[in-house]
Order: sequence, then structure tokens, then C-alpha cells
Amino acid sequence: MPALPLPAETPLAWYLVLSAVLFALGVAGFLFRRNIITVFISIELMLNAVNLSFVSFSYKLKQSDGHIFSFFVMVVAAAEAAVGLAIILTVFKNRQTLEIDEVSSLKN
Amino acid sequence: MNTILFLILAVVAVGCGINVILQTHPISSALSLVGVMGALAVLYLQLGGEFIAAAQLIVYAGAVMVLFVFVIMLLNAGKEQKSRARIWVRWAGPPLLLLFVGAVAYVLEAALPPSPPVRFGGFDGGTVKAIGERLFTEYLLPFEVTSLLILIAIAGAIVLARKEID
Amino acid sequence: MQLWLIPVFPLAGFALNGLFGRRLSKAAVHAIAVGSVLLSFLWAVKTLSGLGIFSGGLLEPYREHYYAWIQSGSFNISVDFAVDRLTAVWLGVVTGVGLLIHIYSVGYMAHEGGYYRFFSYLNLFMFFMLVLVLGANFLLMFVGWEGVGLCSYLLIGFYFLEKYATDAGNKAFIVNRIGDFGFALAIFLIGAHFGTLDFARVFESVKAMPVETQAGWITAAGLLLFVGATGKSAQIPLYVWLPDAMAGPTPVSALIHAATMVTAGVYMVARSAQIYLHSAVALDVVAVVGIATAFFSATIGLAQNDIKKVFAYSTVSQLGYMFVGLGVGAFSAGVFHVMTHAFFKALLFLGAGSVIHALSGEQDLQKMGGLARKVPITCVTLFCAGVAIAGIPPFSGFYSKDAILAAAYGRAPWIYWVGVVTAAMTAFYVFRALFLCFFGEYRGKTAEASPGHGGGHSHGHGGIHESPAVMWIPLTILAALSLVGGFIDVPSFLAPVFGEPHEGEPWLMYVSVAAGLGGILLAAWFYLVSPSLADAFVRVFRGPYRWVYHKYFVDEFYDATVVSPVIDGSRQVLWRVGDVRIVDGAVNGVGAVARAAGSLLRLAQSGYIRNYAAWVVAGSIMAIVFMEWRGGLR
Amino acid sequence: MNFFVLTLIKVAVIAFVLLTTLAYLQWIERKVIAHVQLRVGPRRVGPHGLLQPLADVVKLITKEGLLPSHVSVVFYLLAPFIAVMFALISIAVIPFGPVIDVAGVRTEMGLTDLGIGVLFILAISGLGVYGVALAGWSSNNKYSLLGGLRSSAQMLSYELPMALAITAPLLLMNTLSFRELVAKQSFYYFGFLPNWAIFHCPFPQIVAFLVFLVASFAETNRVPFDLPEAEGELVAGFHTEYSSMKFASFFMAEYANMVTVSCVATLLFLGGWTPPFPAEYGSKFIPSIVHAAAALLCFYHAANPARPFDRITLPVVGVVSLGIAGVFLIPAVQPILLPLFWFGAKTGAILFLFIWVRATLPRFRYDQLMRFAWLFLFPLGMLNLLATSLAVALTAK
Repeated sequence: MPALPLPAETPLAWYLVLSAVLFALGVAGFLFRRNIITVFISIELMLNAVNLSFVSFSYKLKQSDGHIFSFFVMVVAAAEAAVGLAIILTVFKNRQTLEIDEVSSLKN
Repeated sequence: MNTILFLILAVVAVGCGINVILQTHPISSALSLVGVMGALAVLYLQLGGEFIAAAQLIVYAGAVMVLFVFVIMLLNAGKEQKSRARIWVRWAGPPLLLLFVGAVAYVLEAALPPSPPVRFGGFDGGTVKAIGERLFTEYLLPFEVTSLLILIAIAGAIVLARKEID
Repeated sequence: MQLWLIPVFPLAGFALNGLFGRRLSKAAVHAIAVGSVLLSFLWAVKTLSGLGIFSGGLLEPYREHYYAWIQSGSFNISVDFAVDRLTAVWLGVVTGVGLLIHIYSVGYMAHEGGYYRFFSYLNLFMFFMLVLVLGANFLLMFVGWEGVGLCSYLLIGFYFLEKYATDAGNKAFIVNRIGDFGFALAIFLIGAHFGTLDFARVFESVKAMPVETQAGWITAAGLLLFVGATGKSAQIPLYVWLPDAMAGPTPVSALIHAATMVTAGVYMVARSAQIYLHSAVALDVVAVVGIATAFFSATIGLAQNDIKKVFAYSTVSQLGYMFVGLGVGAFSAGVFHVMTHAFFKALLFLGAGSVIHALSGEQDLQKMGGLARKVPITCVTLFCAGVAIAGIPPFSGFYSKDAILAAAYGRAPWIYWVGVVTAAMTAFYVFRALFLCFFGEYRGKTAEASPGHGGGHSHGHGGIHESPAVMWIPLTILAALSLVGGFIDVPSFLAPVFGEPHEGEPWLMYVSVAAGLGGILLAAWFYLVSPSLADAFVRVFRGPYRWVYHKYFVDEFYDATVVSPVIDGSRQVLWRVGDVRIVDGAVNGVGAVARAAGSLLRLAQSGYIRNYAAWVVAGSIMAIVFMEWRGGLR
Repeated sequence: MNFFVLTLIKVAVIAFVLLTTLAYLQWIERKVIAHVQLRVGPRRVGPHGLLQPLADVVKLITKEGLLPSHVSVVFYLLAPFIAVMFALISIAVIPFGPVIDVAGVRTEMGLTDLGIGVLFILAISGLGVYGVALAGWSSNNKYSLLGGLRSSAQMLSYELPMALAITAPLLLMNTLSFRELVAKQSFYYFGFLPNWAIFHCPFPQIVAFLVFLVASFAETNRVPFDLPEAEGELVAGFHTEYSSMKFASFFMAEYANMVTVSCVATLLFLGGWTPPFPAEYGSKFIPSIVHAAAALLCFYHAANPARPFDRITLPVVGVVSLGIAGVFLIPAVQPILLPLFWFGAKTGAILFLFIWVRATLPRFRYDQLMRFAWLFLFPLGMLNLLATSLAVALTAK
């Protein structure tokens, strides 16, 4: 391998910054997208970002708790996806739309 | 080597992440998210998380996202029409977002004590064995509770979905 | 030794019958019930013999620790069971007599509805009673105490379709609440003072204290405990519930309201002997209340016509005797009387039950008579009980009553004399009841069911008949016990606990025996030789008779002074003002405030999810910035 | 850099072998089905149509690759690529034989041996669905869409019983690496009965094996679970709109998946490359005997041929197989060849089962498919898993 101008060992902070960026992207998606499914996907993106930081921290602390937490996050995300998608199905069947702003009858 | 891999994966992840929010069609977003997940899985491997990487692929990419794709295909969700300008979001959103990223990055910078750099194999607590042992000893109760949660979720999903079948 | 098994057997029986009894056959039900009690009886015997009860052992209390119940700082209460000789007596009485009564009930309740209900309650009662006597601290005792109260309530109201039964149940429950309130206060007082409720520790530290000559807090504790005792053991002023409690099935009256539960107060006072020994005032109060109760209820007993009411009042008065025994410091004598009384009073009730059974539910003495030939076994056994309770030597009642009276004379002669008179009256009314029931000619009509007995008896067996073996065998056993039970020398058995009993002069004994015989002869004269004499007597002493017949109008007095004020007060004040104005007002006020706040906050709720999300993001940013600003990050 | 070179070599070899296998697997399938249905199958190109696969390849490559106008191009082009990629990746973690020495280089047969090989296989097979689903969705055609929907639902549903069936033997073997799995199955009860997972004490995994087989039929969209491409109802299902190489890659993906699951089944349940009875009972002569028998058969048929052409071809085949039989007798190569033979034999048997079933069974109805997965296979796998774990727990020291 030719020698690279890069550190042979990656700083942990890079991983965390990556996860932060991904999280921010998820937030952005949540805020700017109007398709319910896309919003939902953005939520999943955020969850993934959080998982990354969990795992990186558990690397730092040399404990596997982070892995276990992110495992739980995944499982809960799976459950959430099942229910959420079912809800989306119902909403679509009742209102024939996936526009998140159409579904605003919860106010007042 | 490690760093190169990280950079590649980071680029892939961020690219796919941006794609998630830029694509107008949900299915494109979903697949971009799958891309993110794949990249993350490899990153987990780098961080010594064998089990979590596999779980990431099996649970997330293999099950959850397939469910998403399935639903998108089922509803035959079309492209998202251009947002009619909700003005304050238009103007407040991006700077708010940048502020947010900045804040998070800053907090990381500030909060994180100097930590050892990542080497592949630098941490072996993430093997299936290790995770399994802890999961079934000290994390047993949460584990069981999670299974209960999933049961409830299944029931809920079935109820919701059934309601609009008949 | 696995003490916990003793109460657990009946509990299991209760669980089985209570849960599945409806689907089980009657045979299965009473097999479970009786079997569980039999098991706990055998286990109790095994345990006690294992502790050397029959070989002069068990001089020191034996205790078992199960688990820590309440732990807060230095104050911790653990679930412990303890056995000493005092407990041993109760264990024997409760499980033994309880077993006999269970067996008896198989026959007595055979034609009743709610068979499994009855037996599951009975088992539950056994459980709580055993917890009461086995518990090694006041709180555990209180648990049993309340438990038996509950079961008594349930069983008094067993015929819950009859209003008088449910009323009687409520009465018993409420009156007992008053007593229990005293008991609870006593527990708080003791706990606050000693920082523990454990019998051993409390009494140790009491022993270390000087005897209180004037009112002090030990006296207070003693008196409060005694309030509880008056409630549970039907002493003045709280005795009123016991006669009404006869609304329950007769075996219940025998087990709960004669043999075991009502003696819980005696047990409690005897258990707390140390406290009373350190407070002359409390001790005297116990003695005076006891003798007063004994005398008054005996007088009431003279004029009752319901056979169970007669025995109920006699129970009250005998309980009075026991408290006299305790109050004059002859604790062992009191406990002795508990045991013998358990025998002959249970026998009296079971016999009465057998008579009632024979008459298909008739309880009125005026409608009986001449049953001696019809129900010979019952008759014989009942007369055994009679001579026992009348204190005729060498039968059991004689020994215990004599011990009490002797001790009483040693303490205060007037108590002795009142006691003698009471003994005479006791003998009189018991034999009055027996003569009215068994001799003379039959005054009743042919059998028909009366509501008093659940109406369950309007079934096939025609006419008046002796009870089945399952009923009269327990009777005979109890008869034997009440004849020879006096030879069990309880006082010296309890010597390790209460110290040696003191002997009285012999003439005391002669006097009391004479009184008893006198009573019997008077009864015989009135109701056998010249029956008209009784009515003439009544006519002459009309005024006093009315008072006595109507139980001194105590119930009416309580109604006027206590019950109706409470009802009116709660209706007028608590409901109109307290509930409507204050409570509802507060609730509605909160609601109004919430509504107002909500109508303001609603403005922020656009219904657009993404707005909410934006709020969340902004909030989190602010939180982070704030944390950093406070320097909370390092 | 030895590692890289070695890996490259192995990749080349495996890729070549695998692709040839895939091509000829299809020839074998056509032949077998033909004979099951009393036809003769392809025999124009080359003797007995042995060159048919090459012809097919040429045809598929040279055909015009249509790009329908109404498709969403990106995914339309991406789908077959995804499908074939995930189908081929999983081969990487499958070992074909023990660790061997070739010319002083010590290496394992098979690309690599992950510590979590089984999980890897599960993950990849889970991802495989995207190819089909995307193809169905992107080609913007109601039949294809239905095919895609069906396949995604079907694969999701059959992932579970498959995972349960895989988990049970893992409980017994207590490892996730294929190599160790085989090592744990390489003993013999009473000296002759192999302790393969399907015979493994304390709880033989026959049920798990069957569940796994059925689930893998569904996972690979094979008959009787080939609803995504049900010709009768959906024209060709998800690949209706595909042609030439794009179609070929779907085809390849399907067969590659078949090979993969067969290998996994062999490794998990049939003891990998361990012979069914120990060498001292002469298991090392079996290959030679088989080939010799084949040779004799060929010579017999050559003696009185059914078709004139056979007079030339059959003896050639016979000689070749005799040669192979001879090769198997050389002690030097036995440690390399015998495991390969046994592994190939077992995998081949399962592949033959695939083909056989396709020739025999009719197709499920969709609701039957789902009901079968959720109301029969899933509970069955769960029960088996419970029983296994119970047995393991009871027999654990």
C-alpha cells in the first residue's frame, strides 16, 4: 500500500460528526418533505444516525452497552415501522392522500 | 486503510442521506436509505460491532425497508408535488438546520474528551457471543419487554390493516 | 419446624374452594375444607410435640423468620411466626375445635345453598385466626385480627338475601371497626415508642420500665389495646354486635362467635401481659369491664327466648369472666377458661344447632320442649355442657371458673361476689334453656322452615329427628372434652409464661359451686316442677323484666346517641358541604383552569406535524445552547 | 500481498466454476424435466445438447436489449444488477472443503470464513428481494408490479421460518461460522452414524431441515412458490419487461440463489463435506466406484446404442469418467477431491430435489402461500426451536 496523507487510525469524532450530519439530514427531511412515507423514512434515518453514535461511543467506552441499545432501537424501529405503515395505509384509504399537511384534522 | 474505508463509506452515507431528502419519489428515498444503512453496517463492523452490523442488514435493510418499499408499491405513491411555499419554513428552515448541525457538531467537539482513534479490531465487545451474554443476563428484562412490545405492535398493525380490508 | 404450613393448609383449602368450589361436588368441597383443617391440626400437633410440648419443653418461645416485610431505616417489620406455650393453647383450641366444627358443618350445612362459599370462608377464617395467634409482632397479629373480622362479617351475612343477616354483618363489622381503631392507635403508640412492633423486643423493654402507678403512656397503650379487645371480644360497651351475630349459621356461631375469634381479645391482652402488669390502671379497667360485662349479659341472658341468643349472651358473660381473670392478674386462669369455654360453649352452640336442625330451623325456646326423647344424644351432650358451664366439679368449667374467682378474691373480694352471683345466673339461664328445650311437652308446631335458617330445611326428612352421625360425633367428642377438659392443668402449663398461679382458700370454691348448684335447682324449680311460677315471677317483676328482656335498650340508646347523629352529620355536613362545595369545587376549578390554559396553548397547535417538528428542533437547539451556556457540558 | 493474490486466484476459480455450474444447472434442469415428462429435452446443439448453455449465452448476449419507454430508467437498470449481485455475494462466505495445502500454500476452500457467516447469508438473502421488488415496480406494468409486491411480501414472510430453522442447529452447534459448523458435525455415533444436524443429539433437526427446505423454495421463488413470475397469471411477473442480458441476470440470480441455499442446507444440516460414513469403512472409494459404474453404464449403452450418434459419444464419456474414477484413487489428491466430491454430491442432491419438485408440484394460490407461511411453517419452526433449546438446556453439563 502506498503511504497516504491520512491518519492510519480514524479519530472517533469523525464517526460522531458523521452521525450528527446524518441526523441533521433526517431532521431536514422530516421538516421539508410532505409525503408521509418520506417523513417516516427521515425518522428512520435519524434513528440510524443515533445508532451510529451509540456504537461509536461504546467503542470509546469499551463497553457493549451501546450495541445493545442500538439493537433495541432497531427492534423498536421495526415495531414502529409496522404500526406506522399500517396507520399510513389506513390514512391513505380514508383520505386518498399522502400529503402530511392534508392530515391536520387533529387541531382544535 | 481504515481511514480510506471510513471516508468512502462516509461519502456514500452522506450522499445517500442527501439523496433521501432530495428525491421526490418515496421509493428513491427508501432505496437511498437502504444505501445509508449498508454503509453504516460496514462502519459498525469497523467499530467492532459484528452483531449489530448483521442485525442492521437483517432487521433494517432486510425487513423494515422492504416493508417500506412494499407499502410504497402497494399505495403506488406518486411523486410529491412541489411544495406550495409555506413562507416561514422556506426562510426559517435552512438556517435553523445549519444552526442545528453546528450546535450538534460543536457539542460533540466540546463534550467529547480526547478519545482513542478507531482501529479495526480495537474493540471485541461486539461479537455475537458477548452481546448475547449480556442481552440474556443483565438486559433480560428489557429484552422480554421488547418482545412484548413487538407482540403489541403486531396486534396493532393487524387491527389497523384489517379495518380497511373489510 | 415449618410453622408456616399450619396456616397455609386452610389458605390452600380456601383458594381451592373459593376458585373452583362452584364446579366441585359437595363431597369434594367438604373433603377439601375438612382435609385442609385436619392437615393443619395434625401439623400443629406434630410441630408442638416436636417442640416438646408434651414433655415439658417449649419453655422459651420458638420463632421462625420468613422475610422482611417493611424496612424503613431502623424501623423494620418482618413476617415471623413464633410459638410459645400461650400460642400452643390457642393452636390446640383453634385447630382442634375448628376441625370438629368443620366436620359438624358437613352435616349441618348439607342442605344449604352456597355450600362451597361457606366452607371457603370457614377455611379463610382458620387461616387468619392462625396467623393471628402465630404472628410474632403486633402488625402481623393485626393482619390476622382484621382478617378474622372480615370472615366473621362474611359469615354472619352468609344468608345475604335476608336483610337482618346483612344488617347484623354490617353491625358486627362497624362495631369492630371502633375496637380496631383503638388497636391500631395502640400499635402506632407502641411503634412510635419502642421503634419496633416485635413482641419479644417490646416486652423486653417494657419489663425494663418501672410499674406505672398513675396514668402514663403504657397505661394508654394498654387501654387502647383493651379497646380493641372490647371490640373483638364483645365487652361493654362494644358487645352489642355479638348477639346479632347469631344471624349466621350455627357452626359459625360456635366456631367464630364462641370458641375462637371472640377470644382473640383475650389472647391479645394475655400476650401483652407485660404491658398490663406495668399499668395497674389498665389492669383494673380490664377487670371492672370484664365483671360488668359478665354480670349484665348474664342478666340479659335470663330473659331471652331465642336459644342461640341465650348462648350468645352467655358467651359474652363468659368472655367477661376471662377478662376478669386477666384483669386480676391471673392470666393463666383466664386462658384456661378460654380453653374450657371453647369446649363447652362450642358444644352448647353445636347442640343448639342440632336442635334447630332437628326442628328444621325453629330457634324459639317457647316453641320447643320435650325433645329429650326425640334427640337423646344432643340432649345428653348439651347437659354435659350445661354442668360444665355451671361450674359443677369435676367438670371443666369448674376448674377454670374457680381459678378465676379465687384470683379475683385475692385481688378484690367484691369482684368475687359479683362473679359468684353471675355464676349462679349462668347456671340458671343455661339450664332454663335446656329444660325448656328438652323437658315438658312439645309446644311447637310440626316442622316448617323458618327464614332464620336459610329456608334450606324444608326438605324430605319429616318430623323431629336426631342429627346424622357426622353431626353428633363431634358433639360427643366435645362433650367428653368439656367433662374432662378441666384436668388439663393449663395454669401450671402456662407457668413459664405468666408465672405460678396462686391458690385460693377452699371455701371460695364451695361458695361458687353452691351458687352454680343453686342456679340449676332454681331453674329446675321454675321450669320443671312448677312452670307457672316463671310466668308469675315475670308478671311480678314486670318493669325489670322489660328492661332485661329488651337488653336494657342498649341498641336503641346507641341508635339515638351514635348512629343517627353520624348518619345525619355525614349527610348534612360531609356530603352537602364537604363533598359538593369543597371537593367538587376543587375538581371543577382545576378543570376550568386547565381549559383556560388549553384554549391559550391551542393557538400553538396548527395541526401540521412539521410545525411541531420544527418546534422540537428549535427547542432542542435552545436546550443545547443553554447547556453550553451553563457550562454543563464539561 | 500473498493474501491478495491468493484471494484473486480463488475468486477467479470460484467465479468460473460457479458460472459454468449455473449455466449447466439450467441444462440439467431442462433435461431432467424433459425426462420426467417423457420428452428428451435439448439435444440439437452438441451431443445430448451439451453445448446448449453456450448457445443460450450467445443468444442472450447478442439479443437486443430493449428499454421500454414507460419505465423509470434508473431502477429498471439497477434491478437486475442488484439481484445478481446479492445472489453472487453470498457465495463468498461458503466453504466447499477443509483447509488444504496446495503447493505449500495453506488455504481454505472457499473465499473466506466469516465468524458470522450464517448471519451474513441471512442478511444478504434478505437484501436479495430488492432486485425483484424494484424490477416489478420500475418496469411500470401491472403484472410486474403484482409480481414485485408478491415477491416482497413472500420473501418477508418466509424469512422468519427460514431464520427459525437456521437458528435451531446453531443452538446445537453453538457457532456461527460454517467451518466450525462442519467441524462440529464431523463425528460418528457408534462409529458409523454421522452426527450431522439432522441426526444430531440431543435433538435431531429433521423438522428444521424440512422447514428450511420449504422456506428456501419460497426464498428462491421456485415452484411451487414461484408466484412472482407465475406465467399463468402474470405473464412473467417481475421480469416481464426485461430482455437479453438483463433477463439473463435475473435468471442467473435465481439459479445462484438455488446453489447458495443448497450449499447452506448442506453445511447446516448435512455435515458439509464430511462423508456419510467414516473412511475406514471405505467411504473414500465411493467416488471411484460411482464413476466406474457410470463408465460401465456408458460402455453398455455404447455397445447397443439407442441412437447411432451414441456409438461415438458414450465411450468418450465412459473413458472420461473412468479417468475421474482413477484420479479419485490417487492418495495425494484425495484430501482435496474427496471433500469436494461429498460436498458436490450433497448439494447436487438438493439441487436435484429443486428440479424434481418443479417438475412435479403445481403452484400455490397466493393466500394459501401466506397462510402456509404464517399458520404452519412459522409455528412449526418456533416449536422446533423451543424443543431444541429445551433439549440443549436440559443436556447442558
